[in-house]
Amino acid sequence: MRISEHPIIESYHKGKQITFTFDGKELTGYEGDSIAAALKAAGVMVHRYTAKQHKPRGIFCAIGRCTDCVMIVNGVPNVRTCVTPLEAGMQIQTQYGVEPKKED
Amino acid sequence: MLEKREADVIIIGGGIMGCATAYRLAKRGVDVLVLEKKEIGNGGSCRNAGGVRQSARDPKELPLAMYAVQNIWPQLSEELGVDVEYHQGGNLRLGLTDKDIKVLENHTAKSTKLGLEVEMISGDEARKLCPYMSEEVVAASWCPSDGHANPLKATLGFYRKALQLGVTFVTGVKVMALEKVKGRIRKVITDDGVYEADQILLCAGYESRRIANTVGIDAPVERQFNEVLVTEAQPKMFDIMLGVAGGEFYGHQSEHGSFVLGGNSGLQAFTSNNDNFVTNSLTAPCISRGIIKYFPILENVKVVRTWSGWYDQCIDVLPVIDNIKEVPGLTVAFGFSGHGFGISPAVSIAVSELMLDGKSTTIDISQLTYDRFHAKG
Amino acid sequence: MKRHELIVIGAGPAGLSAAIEAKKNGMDVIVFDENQRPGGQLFKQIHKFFGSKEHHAKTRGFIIGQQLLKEAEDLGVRVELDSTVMGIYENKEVTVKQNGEVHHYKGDAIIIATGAAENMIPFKGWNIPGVIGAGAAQTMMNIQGVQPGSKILMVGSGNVGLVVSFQLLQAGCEVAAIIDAAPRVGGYGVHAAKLARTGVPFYLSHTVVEAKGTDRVTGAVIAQVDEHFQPIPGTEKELDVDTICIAVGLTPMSQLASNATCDMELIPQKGGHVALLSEYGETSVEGIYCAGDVAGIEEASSAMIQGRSVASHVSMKAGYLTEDEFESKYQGYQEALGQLRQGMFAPKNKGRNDFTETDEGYPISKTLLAHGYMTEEELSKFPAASYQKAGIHPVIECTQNIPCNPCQDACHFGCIKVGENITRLPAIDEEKKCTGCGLCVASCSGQAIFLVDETYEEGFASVTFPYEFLPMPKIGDKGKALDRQGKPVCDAEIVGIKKTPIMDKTAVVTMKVPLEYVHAARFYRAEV
Amino acid sequence: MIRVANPEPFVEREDDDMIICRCEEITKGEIRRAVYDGMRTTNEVKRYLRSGMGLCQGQTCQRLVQGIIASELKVRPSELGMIQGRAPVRPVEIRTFSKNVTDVKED
Repeated sequence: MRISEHPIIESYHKGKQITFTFDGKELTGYEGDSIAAALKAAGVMVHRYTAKQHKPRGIFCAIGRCTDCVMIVNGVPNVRTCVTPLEAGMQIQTQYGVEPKKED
Repeated sequence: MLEKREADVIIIGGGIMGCATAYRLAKRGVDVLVLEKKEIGNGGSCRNAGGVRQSARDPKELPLAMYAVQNIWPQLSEELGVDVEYHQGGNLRLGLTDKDIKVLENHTAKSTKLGLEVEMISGDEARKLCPYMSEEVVAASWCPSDGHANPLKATLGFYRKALQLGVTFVTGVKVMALEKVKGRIRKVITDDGVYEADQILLCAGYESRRIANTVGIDAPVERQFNEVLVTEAQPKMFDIMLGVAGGEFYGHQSEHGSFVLGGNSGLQAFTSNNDNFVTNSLTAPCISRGIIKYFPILENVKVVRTWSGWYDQCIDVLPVIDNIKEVPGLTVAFGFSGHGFGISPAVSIAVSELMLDGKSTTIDISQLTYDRFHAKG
Repeated sequence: MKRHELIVIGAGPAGLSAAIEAKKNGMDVIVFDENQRPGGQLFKQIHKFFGSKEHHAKTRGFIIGQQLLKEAEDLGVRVELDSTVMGIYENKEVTVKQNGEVHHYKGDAIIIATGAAENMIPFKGWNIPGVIGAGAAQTMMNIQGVQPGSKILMVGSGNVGLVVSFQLLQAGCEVAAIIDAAPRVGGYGVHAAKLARTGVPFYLSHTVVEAKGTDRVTGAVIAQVDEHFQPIPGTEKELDVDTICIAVGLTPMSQLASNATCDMELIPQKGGHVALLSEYGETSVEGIYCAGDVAGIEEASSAMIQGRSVASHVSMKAGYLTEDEFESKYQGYQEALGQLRQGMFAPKNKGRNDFTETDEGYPISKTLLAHGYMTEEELSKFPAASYQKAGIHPVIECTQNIPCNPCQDACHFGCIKVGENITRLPAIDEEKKCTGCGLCVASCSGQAIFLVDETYEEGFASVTFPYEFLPMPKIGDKGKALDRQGKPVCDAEIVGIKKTPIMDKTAVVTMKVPLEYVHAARFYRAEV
Repeated sequence: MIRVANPEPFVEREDDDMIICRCEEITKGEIRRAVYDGMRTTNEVKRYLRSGMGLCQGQTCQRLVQGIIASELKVRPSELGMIQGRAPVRPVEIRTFSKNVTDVKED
């Protein structure tokens, strides 16, 4: 959930509202969001499923170190969503191993 | 505290040659002690791109390569109990220019003469085998029985198996000199005291020459510096081992999905701090440009690390594998010149036979003797 | 190749301070930072810092960040953002990823100021989405404006765990519990106390054994540990949380130093692998230095001084300072660092837990260490905490030797004294008058100063306390007064609110409580 | 350091399936087993298992892996050596690497 008012922080340096897609679904976020923050605000927890054990992973360090939050962004896998700024029209997909979900 | 100072055989060098030979000797009941300066496999054994290749080899060492591919690699994972990630996906050596084609044709002709199945194919045929290649590739040599494996797991797999068979390893010990006793090799002088054995195998990569010199043995071997870059994992694209006639890069996609690609900038050997395995800032860019030329599809793939290592380059780019007659009891196996990994399982058989039977009967290594070096003209 | 006299890697507190110092001395300096905004982790720190006035005490971290940035900008320090240093090569060559290219730079000197990364502890289910680092929680709530979760278990009671827990409350989240495997609260007692009085429970000698859930955390199982930190079967307790936040310390992010072939060593007191440094912060590779957390985990205030100290050495070597000028600067910085490195929380005392009394000889509260708050009995041993006099007067519940003294300057009448040694406990000068202005209350970074008036009204006393939450109470509001462990003790009515710019968003709230609860009531909760 | 095979059988533990290296999904049990199999340093375990060789290059797990090796071998983690920091310290695209600028541009 987004924080609407805060006792200490006056503003979060957000730009205008923009739309992007997550697994084909249209979602909204703000300029100035990281991809991870926009997804978190939209309630998305699972960023990817691991290669070996197929286990879900999401945000962990949120500063670009741990690489757990990687997803497929505009077709490119392993993009660290916590340090990649959200852009209008971005196509974001859950990552399975290092690929998008295979069509059944 | 456990201590062992004496054995039937002391092996100097805990790389893949040392570990694999220790395993072979132990299998034949020999009491073996391996001395290693740093960690197991810290030299070229863990610092190579994993090629298991017969094509483009000098005919003199081709028997080792062919024996390894035909008789050892396919079963090695099972034999060691460690998945060495061997893939026999073939080897493509790519050419962009007429000059490249000449180089490829030359190697192909030589290898074919020795019975290796290798052929020249067109750029389009190559792209059929590996559809990710750029249109610039005009020709290639193709050896379907070549492949690649994981050098880290193979080295440590041999080490583990040797341990299980009773071999003792001592790491963190630097060999300073060898000494003879009554005309035979006997003592290994180290920074941790003296070790003794009836027979000694010297397989310490580029350090071998320094150690051999202490008993008056020399071979024209120099160390060469090389660099490799490793990418993030990618979806499985191909199993083929790659090389290019122009030498810009070589490597493969590993079982893990990452690409392991070596190459050089021509400058890497001149960094002065190479003992610390420092890479040159210009090498990875150089390899990257090479990759993009041949595989533009990889341009968005991220490099996660670069590493470097030495190999022991012999004057004729071939190893020295021999019993040293001048120093009875001393056997050497070094000078692998950057392509030792693929033949290492076969070398270990040849060396173990040299040491226990006096000669290598299974594989012909008669062209790799210590006394083969002569002045030009 | 592009060459600069000094390349600084990292635009956090240490790096920016180093660049400022070097630039002031006349050097040609460039700073690279991989992030889009400078300031390192400072911009996530919305709490007021400890230290002395010279160390920016009682200033919030992000404001210190703004001040540092402005200082750097005014001096014309070149800070290149979105510029990831990829490697350090021979002859102090640095490769930097900028605009989709690799740029090669050379520095006559390099200061590595890359900061730290968080430690993690593994437990069953620690990979499930919803288990996050404390730094991640800060990034989400304080930078991105998104709640990291709604009900949170905080693992770790060091200063990071405590500060982030408080920030979670400020962001509107619920902190279900703070746990620590150690038997004592690791961070400052005052940080713990300000959480305890809101009702957050502390479980010391507890560890998290499992995160429940499949696609997201749906609960946490904690258990008590024995003296070997092993969970004791049968003590498991399940907490209803959706987020588990890990705050178990930091590790120096020293990969670049290792990459540059500096001699490294694992030094537990410094938090992990660090380059071996000379007294001036130089590594084994001549001209390559480390400053800030990468040199050993401390905190931002010392990182800023270290940055300046190291840069003054670089400036001297480059001929911009004479040896004498350097010596005098260096001594000044060392003294400042010395001040911060005193007391029971000094880096040299890391891992020690055998302090039983303060420097002044007062017994340290066992309840504070075990539960995060102090009993009235324990507070009675501290003169400033049990101070009584007719009319309004301060009560200072600061009971550990922490390097901090803003309270001393806050009172214009000189009522509060810390003295030269900033880790001394504040003392109240009974001769001096208290006007009840509340500046001391707002100035205390630990929120440990209260104003008490036992003679407020017949049968009633007033208690004034710092308040940094929303919604802000209004005069006339009625609710419950909470004690130091967050338990409602009596009815309370809000009778005063002060919010002035100098208080910097710490509201000073006064509530009226029945006289008999004057020593118990320390916080307020609105009736709902 | 002298190394011989461990004569005792490998003993499994209840928490062996816990992931330690998050990138490469290497478990505590695999690390313990690698030590049992003869791996004695951080680097050897890394080479044998790929722990610390994933996308984050060991930034999260190095300490944890060392802790497990140290407790198996009953030594201090500082005796196990460390993973060499290698360029690039963050993942960098091949395309980016291919465009390297060494000349001096006027600012």
